[in-house]
Amino acid sequence: MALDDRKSEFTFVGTRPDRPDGLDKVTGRAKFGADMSAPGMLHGAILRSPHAHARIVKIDTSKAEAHKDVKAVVTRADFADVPFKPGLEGEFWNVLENVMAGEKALYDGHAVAAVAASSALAARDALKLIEVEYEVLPHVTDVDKAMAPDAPVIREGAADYSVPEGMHPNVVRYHESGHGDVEAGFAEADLIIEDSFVTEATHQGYIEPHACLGMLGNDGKGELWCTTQGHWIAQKTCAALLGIETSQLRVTASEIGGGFGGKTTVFIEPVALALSRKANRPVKIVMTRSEVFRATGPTASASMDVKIGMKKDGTISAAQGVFRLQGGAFPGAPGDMTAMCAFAPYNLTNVKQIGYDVMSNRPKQAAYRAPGAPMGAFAVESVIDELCKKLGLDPVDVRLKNAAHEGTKASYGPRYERIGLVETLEAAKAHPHYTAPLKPGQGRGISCGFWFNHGGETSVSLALSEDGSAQLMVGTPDIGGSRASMALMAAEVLGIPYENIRVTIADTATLGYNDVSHGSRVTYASGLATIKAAKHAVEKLCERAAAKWDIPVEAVKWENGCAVPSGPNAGDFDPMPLADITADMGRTGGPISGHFEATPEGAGVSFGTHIVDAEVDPETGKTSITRYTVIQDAGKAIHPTYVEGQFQGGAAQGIGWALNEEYIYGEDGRLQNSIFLDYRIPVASDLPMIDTVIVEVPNPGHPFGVRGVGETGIVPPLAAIANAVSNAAGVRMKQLPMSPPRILAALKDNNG
Amino acid sequence: MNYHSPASFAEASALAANATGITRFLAGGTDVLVQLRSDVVTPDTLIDIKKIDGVHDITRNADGSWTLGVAATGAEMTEHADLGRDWPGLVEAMDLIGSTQVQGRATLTGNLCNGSPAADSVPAMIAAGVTVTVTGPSGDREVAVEDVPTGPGKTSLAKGEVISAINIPARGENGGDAYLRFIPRTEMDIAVVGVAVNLRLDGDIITEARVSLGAVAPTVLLVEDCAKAIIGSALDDAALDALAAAASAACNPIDDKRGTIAFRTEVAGVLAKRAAKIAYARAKGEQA
Amino acid sequence: MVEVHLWSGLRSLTGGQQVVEVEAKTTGELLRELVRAHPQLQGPIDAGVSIAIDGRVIASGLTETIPEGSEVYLMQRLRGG
Amino acid sequence: MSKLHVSTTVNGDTVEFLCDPRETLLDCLRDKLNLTGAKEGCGTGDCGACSVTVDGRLVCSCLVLGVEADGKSIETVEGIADGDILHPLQKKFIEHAALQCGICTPGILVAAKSLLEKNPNPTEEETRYWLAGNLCRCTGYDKIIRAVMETAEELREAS
Repeated sequence: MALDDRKSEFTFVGTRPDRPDGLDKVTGRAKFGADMSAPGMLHGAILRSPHAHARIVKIDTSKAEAHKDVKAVVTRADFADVPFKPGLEGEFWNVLENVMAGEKALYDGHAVAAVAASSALAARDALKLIEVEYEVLPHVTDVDKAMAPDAPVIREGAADYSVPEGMHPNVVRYHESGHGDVEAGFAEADLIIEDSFVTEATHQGYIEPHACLGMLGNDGKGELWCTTQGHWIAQKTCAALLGIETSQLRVTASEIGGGFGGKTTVFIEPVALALSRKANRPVKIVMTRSEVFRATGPTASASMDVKIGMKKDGTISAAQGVFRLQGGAFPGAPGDMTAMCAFAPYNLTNVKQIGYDVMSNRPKQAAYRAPGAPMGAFAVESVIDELCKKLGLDPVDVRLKNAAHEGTKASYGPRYERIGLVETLEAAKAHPHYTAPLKPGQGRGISCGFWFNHGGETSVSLALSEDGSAQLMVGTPDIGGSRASMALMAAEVLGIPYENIRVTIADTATLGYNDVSHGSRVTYASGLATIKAAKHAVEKLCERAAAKWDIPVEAVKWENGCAVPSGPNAGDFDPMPLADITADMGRTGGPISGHFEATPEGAGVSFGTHIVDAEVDPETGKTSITRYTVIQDAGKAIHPTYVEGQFQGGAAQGIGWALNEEYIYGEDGRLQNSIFLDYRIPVASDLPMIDTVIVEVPNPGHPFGVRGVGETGIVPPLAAIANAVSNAAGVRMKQLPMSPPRILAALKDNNG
Repeated sequence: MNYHSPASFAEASALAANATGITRFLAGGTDVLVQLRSDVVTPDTLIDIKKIDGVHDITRNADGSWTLGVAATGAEMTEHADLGRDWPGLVEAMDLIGSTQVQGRATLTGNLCNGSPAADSVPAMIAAGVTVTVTGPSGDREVAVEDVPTGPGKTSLAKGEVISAINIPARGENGGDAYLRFIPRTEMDIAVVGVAVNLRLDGDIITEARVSLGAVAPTVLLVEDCAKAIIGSALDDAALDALAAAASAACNPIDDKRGTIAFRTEVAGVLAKRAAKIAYARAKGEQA
Repeated sequence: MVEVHLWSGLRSLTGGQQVVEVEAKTTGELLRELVRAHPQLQGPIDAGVSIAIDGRVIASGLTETIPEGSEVYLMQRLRGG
Repeated sequence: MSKLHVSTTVNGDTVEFLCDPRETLLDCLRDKLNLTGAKEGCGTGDCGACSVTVDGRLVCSCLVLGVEADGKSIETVEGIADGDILHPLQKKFIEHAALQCGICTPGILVAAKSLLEKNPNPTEEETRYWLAGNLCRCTGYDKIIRAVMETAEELREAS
């Protein structure tokens, strides 16, 4: 679309006002998923498979149904018949199968039945009355084992067209891309390093468990309140899974207690609606933490081989990688994304990448912040670090030498528009952190990271009130302060104070379709639509002013919140403030609103560079992170404080992934650490302050230059920390998490 | 589930003796409630002992020994300056359990009765020579802490028996204790290895020592060989190496989600040395 | 004519071709012509594709113009967290 | 078993409710008293989102039974502000963007208030360890710790 309205001088954008929902959130007033209730409400609970892989022979619900407090019991038979298709073409089937098991339980924690009862305790007790007969089947949870010839088959026919012949049926999607001639490139190299890397699955770890309140009548009309990153996808999916019309289900997004990609699909929402339809009463379901870990979105685990050739001067002559990702018992592991992102920071003549999407007996993976990218960066940036060390080269200089820039042919195909990788590397080199002395036992690591960012379907409306204030309706749930950014952008265009704009996350009945709050798209896409909607309102404001002054509309322009004559020839009129125009708008032509809807194209890719210092206790293998600096290109920071917050949060999650977080499965295929005690996310005392540097290389695809910032921040940490730990410990760590037992074992192996 | 809040230990004991099914006593509840809510253990009878007089008291007796009420929380222990001066290792061990919030509820008694081999306060209590008073249908008896746990989740307490007091010996002269544990994070984890050392000096020479290891066997261990390795020494490098070797040799751990056999065995020795140095410095009256 | 670079995984659906030439002036035409030339591409296109025109990623628009001589890549639809 | 009658004080108000002995104080606050400020993030005392004080002592309300609240005085996030006047911590959290999604915020505010009442001059390390039982997944804690430390400084200067 034309971006004739580009702007680089700002009044409101770039300031740091209080967020509009701040008061609600510090007083306990904000309503999150589990905070809603309804008259006559029942409580739902879900029975889950204790087996990693089992045929469901029989489910006897009669005792539960007979219980006086139980009002409904549902199994798969209570959902719509959704057609099965291979790969991601059959995503509705995949989601349904995940929401409620069909013929087989596919992982420990897979839902097999659900009850609605008059209290939460009664619902939980009633689950114990449901008798399920299982025929236990062989299972597999490891990605390499799941690809082996003797692996149990999760589901025949799940592979799509992309998978080469002869592969195990658990390999369901295949990706290959690149350019040049890697063999020729390796022949030019002075040093080639080829190594294998492993990352374990981690969970998004949002503190708010999934929760919803659903009501569905026999007339096919429904209401759903839920914590979600995207209520339109919830609406569409629930409607498909229940066999009702999409528009008849109104979905309202609650305040959301963290998502990070994990709340981009549905789990309990269709179940609550199915129970409600059967009981004819509202049903609330709130997951326990253990259910969250066992049955919602972890990220994929990965096994990777990377080979890079470098010349003595640091030029990368060739790079190739094979990335095998396991995403649970369904297609969707982002092996393609891992492959495409892995080498994306570099200007390479010869590059080749292969990605596999592999099924295993684990929960269906969900997106997690730049899905797929962190794993590949870990492998690639570790190898680059090792090459730098062996060739005696500075790791920032080598990255600068090879860095992608405008016009570079990306490893995944197209050429880059204006990008800011070089600027982040230069900022890293200039940052005092990079040259600060290290204490004995400490090591420093750096890494670059890349993420695509996303546009997505977006619809925004803005309505002016007679007193000159504005209400802005956006469709992307606010996960990290986006209402503040939207209000700032609207204020910038309208020229009225930030505080005079009320931003609401509209429900599915009041706006057109909006894609999920994911892909770092909210500030970019909803922001772009907000700007356009505000411009739309400004056009109408100018029309009214022109009519009042009786001059052509072309002779009116908008400046600092006022209509003004566009030049001396237009006439001599005092500026007419917005509130003067809206005051009598009912009498001068009717309400003034602005609207914009589109799928904005031009999200603009994003790069970051992280510097981290780690200290390793050589006697116990325990690591502490002593200093951390995030440098990332934000294009234009609308509310810099929240941009910093995204950088810091991404780094913290990366620290958890690198050091301690992992899904641990037993021989029996059961998840062993489904509570926060043993799934170890970083606590306050684990972390240092996290310094940030916001680089601003404007995105040509946004009127204010915005690039998404939410996801890129988790791409560099795994490798940056691995490089720091490896430098501190004197031994290359190739498996995440780098837990103390792994580090101590590596130290022992290294010493003797 | 039936909930009771008796006014005396005799009443508590009688309730437990006459109860059918599963009985649990509720002190801080930081383990009992977790098990209840996750359906691991749903007691038929829950006996809340916090309404019994004196259960929060921390008392220094005339002979310098201490008596703690069974509901004295970790936070109350940490806030008690004199207790911390006498038994810093024991107080620190208790303080390591869980968050600030958990400290507001968790008790030594609960940590002991939960029967976890990884309980942080238990090695420290054993090293310190702590005993518990047990009230039962036939009256009171005094039991050494090391004799209470019999296996993971199991204790030697009989039906109807309830711990009614914690007895900590007098610190005495030239003594010091310390507890260290290994966890992957800085807080909020269960010990992968725990080591408590309590010793007494005559000049520079260790004359008495008790060393206890947690999370390296089905129950918390009191390791004679560790004590022997340092008694008679001034904690020189040879004694420390012998201590580490004895600690590692005593380990009989498992591989689990929290650590490997090799890791636990190795780190038990490392922590034993570090804890012994702290206890030694404390016994000498130095800051540690 | 527009040269459309496909990702390698699609070769099995285009008789081994990784670059396909089609007559198209807009993104919509391009997708239509791709399917006309290689009907098996319908599946992957339905599953979601983006089109990169000289580096700008078009996720959905059917009316984006494709300037003469531009570099065009078909890419799998991006997903985010 | 029939329900038990509990009489207690919450944020200064005398309240009564009936509860099953298995229900936690958190369940009772949220479901019976409609005080949904305290959140259940884990139910095992590992996340701190349900933090409240009982007789002035900071606890996880998911690890306290509703019946144990009988005769006690409970303070929740809803009681931190003095009417429409925000507590300095609340103001500072908004100003510093010490919250992103806001789900951990009620628990962190209750815990931080408890810290400052006990220790008006905490070091960064003391603040981090005091709040170690309050998980935040969004912020990396940086802005939270800064907000608490700065509030402490302001309160010291004001007193």
